[in-house]
Amino acid sequence: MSKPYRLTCALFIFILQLAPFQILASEADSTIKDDHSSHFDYFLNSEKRGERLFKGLTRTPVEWQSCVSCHNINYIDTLNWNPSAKDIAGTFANKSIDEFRSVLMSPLGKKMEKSHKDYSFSDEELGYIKSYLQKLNNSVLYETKPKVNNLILFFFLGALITLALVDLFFTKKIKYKIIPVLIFIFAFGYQIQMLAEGAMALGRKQNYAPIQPIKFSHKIHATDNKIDCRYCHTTVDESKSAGIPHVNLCLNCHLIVREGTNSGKFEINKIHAAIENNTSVEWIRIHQLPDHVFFSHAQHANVGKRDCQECHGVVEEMHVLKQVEDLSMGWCLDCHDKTAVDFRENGYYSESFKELHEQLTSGAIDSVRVTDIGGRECARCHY
Amino acid sequence: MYVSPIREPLVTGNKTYKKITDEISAPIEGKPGKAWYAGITLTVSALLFGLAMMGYTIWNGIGTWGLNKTIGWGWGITNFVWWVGIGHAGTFISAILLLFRQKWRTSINRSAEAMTLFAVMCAGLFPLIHMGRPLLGFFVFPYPNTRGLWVNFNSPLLWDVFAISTYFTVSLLFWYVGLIPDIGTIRDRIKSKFKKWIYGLLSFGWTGSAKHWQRHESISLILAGLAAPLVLSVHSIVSTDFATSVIPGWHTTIFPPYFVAGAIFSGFAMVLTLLIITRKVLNLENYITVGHIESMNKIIIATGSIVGIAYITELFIAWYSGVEYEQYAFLNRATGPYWWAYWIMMTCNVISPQLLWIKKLRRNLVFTFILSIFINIGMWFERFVIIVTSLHRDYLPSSWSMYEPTIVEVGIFIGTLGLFFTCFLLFIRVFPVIAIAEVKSVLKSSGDKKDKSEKH
Amino acid sequence: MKKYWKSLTELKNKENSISDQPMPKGNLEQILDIFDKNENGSKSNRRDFLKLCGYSLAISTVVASCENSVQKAIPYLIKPEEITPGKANYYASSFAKGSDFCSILIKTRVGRPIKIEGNDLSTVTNGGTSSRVQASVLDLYDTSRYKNPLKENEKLLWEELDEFVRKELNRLKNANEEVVLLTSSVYSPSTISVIQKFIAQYPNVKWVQYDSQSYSALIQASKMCFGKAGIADYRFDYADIIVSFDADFLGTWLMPVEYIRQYAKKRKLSDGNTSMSQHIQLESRLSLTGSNADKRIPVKPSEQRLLLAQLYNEILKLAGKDTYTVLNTSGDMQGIAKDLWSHKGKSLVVSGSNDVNVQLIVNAINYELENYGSTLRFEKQLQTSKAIESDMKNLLEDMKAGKVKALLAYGVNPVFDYYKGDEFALALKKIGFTIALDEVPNETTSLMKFVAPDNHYLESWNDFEPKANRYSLMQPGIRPLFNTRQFQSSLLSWIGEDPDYLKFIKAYWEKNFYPMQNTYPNFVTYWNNTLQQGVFEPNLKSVSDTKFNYGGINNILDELAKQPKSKGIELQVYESIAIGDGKMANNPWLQEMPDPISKICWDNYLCISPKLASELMMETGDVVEVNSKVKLPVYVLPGQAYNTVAVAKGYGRQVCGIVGKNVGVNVNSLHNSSVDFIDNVNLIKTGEKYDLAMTQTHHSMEGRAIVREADLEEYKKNPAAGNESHHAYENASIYEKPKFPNHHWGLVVDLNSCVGCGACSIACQAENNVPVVGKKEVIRAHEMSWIRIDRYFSGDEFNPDVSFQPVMCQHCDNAPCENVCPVAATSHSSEGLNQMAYNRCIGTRYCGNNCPYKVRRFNWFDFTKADSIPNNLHDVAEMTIDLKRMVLNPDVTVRAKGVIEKCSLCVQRIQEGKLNAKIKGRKVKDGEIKTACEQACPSGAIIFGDLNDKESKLVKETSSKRNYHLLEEIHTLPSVSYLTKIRNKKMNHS
Amino acid sequence: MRRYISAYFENEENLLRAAKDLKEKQVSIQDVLTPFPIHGLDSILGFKRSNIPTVGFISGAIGCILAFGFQAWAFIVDYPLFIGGKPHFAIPSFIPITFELTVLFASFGMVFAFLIRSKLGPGANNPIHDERITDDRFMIIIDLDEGGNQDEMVKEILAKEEAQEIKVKEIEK
Repeated sequence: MSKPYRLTCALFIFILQLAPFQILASEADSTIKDDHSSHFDYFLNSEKRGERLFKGLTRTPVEWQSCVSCHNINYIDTLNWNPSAKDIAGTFANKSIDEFRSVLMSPLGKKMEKSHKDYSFSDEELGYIKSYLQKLNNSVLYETKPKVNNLILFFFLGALITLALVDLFFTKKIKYKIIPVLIFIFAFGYQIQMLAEGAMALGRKQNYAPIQPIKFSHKIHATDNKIDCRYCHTTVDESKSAGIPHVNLCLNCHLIVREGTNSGKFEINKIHAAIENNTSVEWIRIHQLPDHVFFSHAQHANVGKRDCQECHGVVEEMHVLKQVEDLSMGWCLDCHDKTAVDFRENGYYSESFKELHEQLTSGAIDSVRVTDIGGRECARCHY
Repeated sequence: MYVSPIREPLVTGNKTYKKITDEISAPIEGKPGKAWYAGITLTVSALLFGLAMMGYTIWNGIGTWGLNKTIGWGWGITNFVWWVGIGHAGTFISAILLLFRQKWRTSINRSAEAMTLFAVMCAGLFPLIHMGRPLLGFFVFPYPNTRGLWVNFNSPLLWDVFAISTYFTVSLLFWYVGLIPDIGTIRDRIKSKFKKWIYGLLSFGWTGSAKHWQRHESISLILAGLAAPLVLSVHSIVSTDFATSVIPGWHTTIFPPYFVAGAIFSGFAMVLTLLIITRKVLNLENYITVGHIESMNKIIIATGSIVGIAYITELFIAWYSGVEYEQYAFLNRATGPYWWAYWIMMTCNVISPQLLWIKKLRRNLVFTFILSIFINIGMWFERFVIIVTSLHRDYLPSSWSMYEPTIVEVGIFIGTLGLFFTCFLLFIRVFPVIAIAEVKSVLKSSGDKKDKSEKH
Repeated sequence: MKKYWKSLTELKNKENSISDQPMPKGNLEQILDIFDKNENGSKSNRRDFLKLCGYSLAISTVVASCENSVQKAIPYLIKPEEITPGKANYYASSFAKGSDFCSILIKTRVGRPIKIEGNDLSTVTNGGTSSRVQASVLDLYDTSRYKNPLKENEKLLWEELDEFVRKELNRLKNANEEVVLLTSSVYSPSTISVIQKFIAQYPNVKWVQYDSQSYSALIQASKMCFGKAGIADYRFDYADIIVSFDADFLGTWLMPVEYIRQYAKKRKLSDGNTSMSQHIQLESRLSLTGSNADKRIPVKPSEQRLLLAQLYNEILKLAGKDTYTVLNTSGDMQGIAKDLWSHKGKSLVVSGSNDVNVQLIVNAINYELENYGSTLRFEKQLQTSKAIESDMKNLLEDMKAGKVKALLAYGVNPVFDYYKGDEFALALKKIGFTIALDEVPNETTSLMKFVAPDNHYLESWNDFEPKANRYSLMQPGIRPLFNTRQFQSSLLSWIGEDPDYLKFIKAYWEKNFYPMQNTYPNFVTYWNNTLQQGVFEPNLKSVSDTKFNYGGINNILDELAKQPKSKGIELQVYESIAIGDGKMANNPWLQEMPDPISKICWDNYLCISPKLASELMMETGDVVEVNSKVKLPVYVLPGQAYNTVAVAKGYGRQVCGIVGKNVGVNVNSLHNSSVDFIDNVNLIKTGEKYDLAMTQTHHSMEGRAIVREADLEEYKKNPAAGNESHHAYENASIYEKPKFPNHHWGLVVDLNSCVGCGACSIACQAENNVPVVGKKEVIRAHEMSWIRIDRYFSGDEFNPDVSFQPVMCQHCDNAPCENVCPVAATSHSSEGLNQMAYNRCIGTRYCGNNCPYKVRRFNWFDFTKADSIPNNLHDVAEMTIDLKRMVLNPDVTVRAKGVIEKCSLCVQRIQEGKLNAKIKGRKVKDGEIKTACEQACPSGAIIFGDLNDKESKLVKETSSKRNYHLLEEIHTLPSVSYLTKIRNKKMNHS
Repeated sequence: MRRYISAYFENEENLLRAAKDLKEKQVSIQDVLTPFPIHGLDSILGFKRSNIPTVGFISGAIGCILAFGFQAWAFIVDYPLFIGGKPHFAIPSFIPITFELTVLFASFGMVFAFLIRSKLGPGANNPIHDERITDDRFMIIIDLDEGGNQDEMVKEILAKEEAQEIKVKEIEK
């Protein structure tokens, strides 16, 4: 696709997405204007009013951006550095209106300062917003809709198969038999493929990139600030788990670095809050092997000298961490088949595997792969 | 056409082609009697009970069976081997007797083959439900998967999977190919439009064209040629479940022939059990004559004697081998806690068939029926003796143990009996129990009308 | 299962969270839970979700591409320095429960203790453990533990309780009323100091020590003979000949862990060494010790005194001293006397009797044999039993008389285990102020008004002096799970001192023990090093004065001679190996551990001799009424002396958690005095039948060469004696022998060292997450143990030879099980291991059938809650609730219903050992990797190693002529081998 | 325009004789429909031997090679496992499955070949000339030449052999 063409497309989609908002907004405006008396508001409870305020559906000066334009309510795929509505709701759940106001009106970070400029809300309005946020806090946000598309497709293919078969044997409307046969073969084959893919994906989380409680970006830490992986994942060389850094470790830097370039103070404050309130940070686990698989980081990162990226992808390029590989057994074995064992450096191998070592030194073989020393055997990982 | 002057007629009662068609199709066209309804009620309730017990097993675990750390297989595998054995008669009759040009097979091969299929269905259930994780039973198929794993081609149990499924498929093909002309017959006779449509569909558009018949004959013969070694292979492979192991009493090279003979033995017994009733109830005495029964009885003596010799050979070899474990295993069979099972087996399988040397008994329907039941029981106990009494006292006396079935295991067995008879009862209502076309083709040569036609 | 990120905060919060721990939920709830937002993955996990998916695999895969439930990963807020998630930490500590003592290491993973290992540095227990020690870690997670201080079963705060107790104690002090502190034997120096302080504060307190198994005769006899109260230090490793009169020193008598080590050491036959001790046992019941004896003479309990007197007489005769002609000596005793005399100074006579007169004779015999100073020593007197029986008798009298106004009880359960328990219970009710300081409810504490719950020992600080000058520290492996406080802290706070017991111990050690050494320059380094090592063993003070000065032997012998021979049936009440006095009855591992001799678990039973059984027309499983008091099932025990019966105590607990409650029958009421046996017992057959849970029902080897044995004389002539058939089957296969060029892991079991105690089986259960199945399933032969100890009787039914053989997966190189698995779930590794992939197993049990050793175990039911189907849990011992799941080893998969499992040769330890070697870039050192069974074994009978490492201890053992493989004639080529058992049967005098 | 003559016999002997006579007279027999296979008919009609055995052999051979090759590949190349001390290339172990799959493939090959060549199958819609063909009638259908020269001769032969319902049908091409 050519670049201009893509741009046009993006613009078109953007407008399409904005459209419902604009329609809604204009409607809302007109309602307010037509019905100036407060009896309409009377029917709205405070949560509803808060919602309208938050979404900018009520009279707000045009120059103000509505809250929702930065603090998203719905799940979005891209990274939004600003705290989401739910985040804010959680933070201010037990705070008073005054505190809420002070934060809202007297911005802390640079970015916030820019956008919150000239905001003025009455206490009443702030109360509404707060009660709306309260509601958000209590409700489960980001409801993931079941992916019905697959199911519809599956049933559609089923219907096609039925029709093809019925015609093939009974109705015989189609003159060329090859057509229903082809339809059958294609549809049935596709169904099988869907099932197979679905079955293989069971328990796998390839491309899983959940929203984390703190908007932690590996890109900023590892690439921009050039922090080594092992600075935080301290136990990778000695233990089976690489270790998710304990919260206190974050403070090594964030005692000083109080404000981020992208997210301002909000995200970093969560670390301080966790330490102060003695609450844990509940990260969402991404890379996870089933219980019957034993995987040791020490074996792979320390002994095997594998780079983190070989399994985890280019983490240092990720704002939102994502599982890159499917972590299936076949994937493990592929690597075991290819990877050479470090016979020259590590005394364990050269002393324990004498025969192979001799062959290697005599040049009979050029490398010993993991498979050659039992890397495909069950009890290496399953016990 | 050469007609043996001393052979008795295979079809009696001066039949014409028309009469044959009418009489054999009668059960399909008429309304079932009360006996049939009573029968199917009984068998379906047995089946439902069995299904409930299977569900209970899968839900709660194999612990609901009477097995234990020492005895990993009990009734389940006993029933499996028993049913597979029974499933041997049908294809044996159709295939091997076809190859040997035994014309008397024509009256009994259809129902025997049907019985084979039902028995193999019953048998196939057991390996599945005896698994600890039947939901993962598909692991036994070598399908490509993301784990990169295949199955273990060294395992007799895997050979079983292939053998039983191949056997079932080939038997089904063989049976159905034979059925096509007869379904054509039914299609052309049936009045109800809907049924006509169904039978039309099932008859695959059979017309009776000479070219079709030629191909049909050819394929029947070659399928028979393939099925004959298949029949022998299936029970041989089942026997390797035991023969390739190290357990005394299992670890025996005699097993393959011994199992095959036993299988045909028990299969014929089951055919007799079914047909003696069927011929009576469906008025088919002229097609399944006493002569047929006698012929089958002769096979029973032959195979029964082979089985008997195998039993005695086993004992001899156990003694002659000088292996103390082997010697003990056989001593334990005959005199240990399960002595009664051994002696039931001996009585039913070795002693009772020898009575068939007497012609009068061989031709006596009541005796044959009772004997066939005896043999069925005896053959069940043969497998029980092999499996349970070998396992319960093997190498280390510290692990010796006893086995008692629970109601769950018994219920599953009853369930498979229910399945088997339900299928058979449905079969006799739906398809001709005797191969119409084949009987017609032997009518001239082996019917008792032969003198007349020769004069003609 | 694997919960890596259990945060410390969570552990801190355990007090609250565990107390309102939900009970196992119903099934509907379980299903619903799966769809809940998953917190900490505790109730259900992603796997559960997948299980549900399995049902409608086709549809669900398509519908949602199976949305995985969210798993949290919660890091520490502030990570403790020493904890590395995913790696185990070991803390040196001590196990002490009543008189049971062991120096141990606590293995913890992310702060939770999961396993106990022996402490090699202790010269007392030498790294050995017992089954009870191994199982004790499970008691930490016992649901029945006290979770709060209680006042008449109402929860109250510690401050309130302390306030109340102080007030009450002061009131009684002012009124000068008697207050009794009743404890089990206390051999902790700091605790003694605390108690002394407590008594100093409240002088009206009287301290009484009470042990359920009393050794007061030993203590008193020692005092009477040598003026030294206490129990001598027995040295079985110095004795060439051991004569034991009913002392089950390998099973339950005093310090079995220590004695097994000594005993096995003396009997170890390495190729160079051809001498071993001879052990003669005279007893009525076939005990574990008796079953290991070279010669065993079944005698009635009542006859033992007389026999001892005869022996004494004979020895005096040999010593050329005055003899007592009144005694007609049997031939046996004459022979034994000669043997003893010929090994003067290197012999040992012990008696298990609690009769002072008997122990006096024993002391006299040993003195005549000049054993004091060699096999019997006073430098390191055993201190684990201190209670004097009469103290308890007096206390009961005082209580009945109403003299005692308050009772503080710690670590004792007299209502259950005292023979006058009923009277004690009645008297207890009279006392106005009673306070229990135990960790779990029992029959006694349930009658007490207050409960000040003690910590579990894995949560406590303490120190011990099990033997004089041999100190061992106890340190916690976890913070208290519940709102409990150590006994010592309670006492300290009641005298108004700082309740920090650790501080107290440190101060005590600084004052008393620190000066005893000069290795460490200051107390801090001394303390830290000692704490790390767990033990402190300063130089001994020699005790030279061992003069025998008791003159009353004459009178005793006269008295004995006068006693008429008893005619009736005699009953002996003994402690069982697993359950002991019943304090650990709520431990399902111990309940399911089969008795080494009878192979019965989950019950006590009446052992009866075969001859008596046939006379009374009884067989195993018949229920009899004993003295019209209790009904017991009968077990016909070969080797039980004629006209005697025996029954284990410790069973029939009434106030106990759900595991131990009503298991077996309490037989303490059969006693009418505290003597060793009960005479003229009346047995009435009731006609009822009872199913005993036996793990082995056939007792003969049927003449097969399973346990190969030889006599020492034969062995001396031919080291391969009894093992002649070995190597006859070298090249029996059509295939080449498999080669293992790298590692070839193997195990050897020295049948001559193994005493059959069963510690290995519990260690295995703890290490490998082996499920508990319950009594009903054991009866159905569904037990899951990966290592079992086969016990065979041979020879005479009335006095059989006993052989023990631990059998685990033999890791055959030609494994029959591997061939038959249709899905290749079990295959061989290039390191010689027989691998079992649980997640591939479909459960055909074919491998189990085809295993000639029958070591494969099938998960008959959903024992572990790892199954895919809801509502079918089969958990009799609450082993699947979250609290008890904390004991699971995260390195070992919890197996689901319907899969086969078996010994993996602790492959998780092998892998860990290899990884450590790889990280360090060197070979795996011999002895670096130890299997759980090897590590637990007090006798060192099991040795693991690399068969390719020619220098290893394993290869040295297996190259012995005694080495053989089990069932080697079927050419399975096991990696596990056995060394023949050698018996030292030949009596020197004959 | 094609012309047929159809008739049926009640006896296979008559049919055989009639067919033989007709063939000798160079009359083209379109088809013979019988209730059961009649021996000797195919040689009279001049049918070649069926190719079904060849199909069976080929498909069986494919099954055999596939099965053996797959087992050997899986055990030697793709995922070699040490099982029971046996070599990876354990020929005896591969025989049962190889045999079973040979039979399975051969059977399927033949049955499919039979159905396809004979145009039989579920829903196949072949004309049924007489409902009693599958009962007791032996029908013969004879191609007549366009000129009608053979009509009489054919009818005569048929009549001689007691044929019944001799009908002439004309079908547009």
